[in-house]
Amino acid sequence: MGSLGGIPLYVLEFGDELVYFSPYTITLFLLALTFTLLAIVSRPERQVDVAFGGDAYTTKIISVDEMRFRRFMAIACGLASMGAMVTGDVFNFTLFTAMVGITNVGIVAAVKSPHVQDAAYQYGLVALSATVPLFGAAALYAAATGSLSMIELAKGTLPAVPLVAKALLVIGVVGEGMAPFYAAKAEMFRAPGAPYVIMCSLSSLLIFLRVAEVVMIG
Amino acid sequence: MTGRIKRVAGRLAACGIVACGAAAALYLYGMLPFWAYAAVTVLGFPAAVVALFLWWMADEGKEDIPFIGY
Amino acid sequence: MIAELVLAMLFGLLLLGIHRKVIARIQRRPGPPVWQEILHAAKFSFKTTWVPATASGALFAGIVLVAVGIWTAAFFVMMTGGSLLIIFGIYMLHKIVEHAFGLSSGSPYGKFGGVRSVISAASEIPLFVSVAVIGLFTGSLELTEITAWEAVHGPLFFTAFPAVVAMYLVLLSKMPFGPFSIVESKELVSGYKTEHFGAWRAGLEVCNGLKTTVLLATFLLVFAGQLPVLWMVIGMILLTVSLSFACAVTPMLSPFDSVTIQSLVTALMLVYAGIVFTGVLP
Amino acid sequence: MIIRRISHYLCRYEHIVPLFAAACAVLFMASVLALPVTYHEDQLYPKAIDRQSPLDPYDRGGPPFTQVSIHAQYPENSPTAGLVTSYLTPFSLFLADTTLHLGTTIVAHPGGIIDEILYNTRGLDTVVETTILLVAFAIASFLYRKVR
Repeated sequence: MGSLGGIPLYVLEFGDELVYFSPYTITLFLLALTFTLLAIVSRPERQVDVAFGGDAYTTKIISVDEMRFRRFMAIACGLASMGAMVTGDVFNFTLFTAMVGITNVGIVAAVKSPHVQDAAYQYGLVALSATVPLFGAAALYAAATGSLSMIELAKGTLPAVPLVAKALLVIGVVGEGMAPFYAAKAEMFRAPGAPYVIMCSLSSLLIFLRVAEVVMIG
Repeated sequence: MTGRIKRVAGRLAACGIVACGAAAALYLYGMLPFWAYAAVTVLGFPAAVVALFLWWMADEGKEDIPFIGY
Repeated sequence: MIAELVLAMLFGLLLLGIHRKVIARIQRRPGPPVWQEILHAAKFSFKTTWVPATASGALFAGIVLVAVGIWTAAFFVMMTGGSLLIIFGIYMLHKIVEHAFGLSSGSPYGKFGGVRSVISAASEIPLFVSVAVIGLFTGSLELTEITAWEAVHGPLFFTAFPAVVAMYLVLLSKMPFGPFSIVESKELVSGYKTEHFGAWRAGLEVCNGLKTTVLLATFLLVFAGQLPVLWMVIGMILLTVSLSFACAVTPMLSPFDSVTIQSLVTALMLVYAGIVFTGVLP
Repeated sequence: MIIRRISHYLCRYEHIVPLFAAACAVLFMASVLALPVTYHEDQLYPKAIDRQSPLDPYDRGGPPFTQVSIHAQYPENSPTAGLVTSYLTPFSLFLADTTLHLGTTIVAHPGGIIDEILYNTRGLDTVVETTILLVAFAIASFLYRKVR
């Protein structure tokens, strides 16, 4: 199972870490780029709340300070997911994934609603503890195969990656991205500020899509 | 106001359609690699479609708040 | 390929129309004509359009372009026999499109639609497990190589039947009016689509048409192999009708129940993938 | 019904942490059962530890700013591979020359070696790690200012 996401079209060299653009990674990369650009150019929406028992409604307005900080976090999140999409190195991928987890908390950390902050806190705990299996998996990859480069792993000449390492990698990504246990994330998405909140869900879906490729090689 | 958006949308639709058509023709005659043709279409087709719809009937209403109940 | 693109879009909308008609007939209603969805798209494209005062403008408009764009890309990948991973990656990213549609307007209904769409992201995980199973069987995820494998070994439909079931559930969760379509449930007005009217909605309809064609065609390509175009069309219509039956006779689940069922399916698929992994690969 | 009970449990976000913890615990137990994992001898970045060095345990051998031979994945991409100790700033170099214990303080001041695994060959990792730190500090400082 050599080239799952297609043949690498272009390989960018960062010393020992190759960044490769196969049709799959380039698609994911471009999507991350598109949404990051959208987060940069769009202003936050004003969330409408209906006042109970009447026709009145209120809109929530995000202050400029809060908007600036959240936009910064959204851009950081976008950059981290772009990096995670194209990197060709397992350890580097786990680092970018950990960064996605942190920026996801940052995006909603500025929201005033206590409900959202509670959910973000729970999510933060999970994201924090998920780094243990995540980096543990990278260490197992290195110890069992002697290499961290996905391109080398995909060649099939190295020893097979132990199933445990793959499972640890997946659960680490699941913890960072909260892929199936979406309850906490769904609560976080009630926060106003659509362009930034979307980066949360986009980044976690993207890292999940990428880890699907990573575990299938090697 | 009405005229401006309509004009922009019209131009965008025209550009999109011309780009898609040109890319398809060039690809057919083998003057454009497939990936470039696909990229142009993926970018141009949505722009052309939505701009065309907007050009038909854009911006004649005033901005309104979202629907909040019956 | 432009002509195919437009045809695929129209055919997808027609399939959605057939879907509505069949559901209506099963429920003993007359139902709309089968070309209703095409008329819908045409009608919306002539409507007066603007951006709501509370919306996040660039996102509100940009997401329509993204929606059409990603499915155009998926169509290209399918037609050229590219990687199955890309198609299903795009399929998963359709969640983000729904999410952005819902949240960008500021409307409370749209927001709930978007939040539900995020909750139900769990429904896409069976997909990846079944993709992995297909990869284990055929040794590749390129559509051309999968169809070539099937030409030799017979269709995957019989070889990997549990994967077919899982994938069918995934298709079902994307069809409107199904048991898993919690994002389009009627208590949310129109869910994530509530505030996208006029040209924006027409763009969304274009995206829906393309999406339906691409998903059904990919399902057939993967599990039945390369068929002649006529058989492909007939197969897609039959598939739609079977999906309509499933949608018509099942009630909609509550959001978290729907997620739980799909997670359980994922667990079953993981077990199956484990069996295949130990059985097929020595 | 069992499905309804599961979904009632899942829909509270307070339950996410115990759920994740349980999943991790199960997996860790599985990984203990899967031991031993064979150690591949032909490693990238092999280590030779010199206990006598003031830079211990970070010493990779060779004088600072000078190349030593290490085993890189793509040696052709990194002609400066092995310039490990070039992370030392002149101040760190001075400390290393005069004291015996820089290895214990080396991570604690700017210019020290940031992480054991981060060779010059894995520069992108260094960048990402420090970026993670930066982002974490940004969040913390923002929250701090907001509370005040």
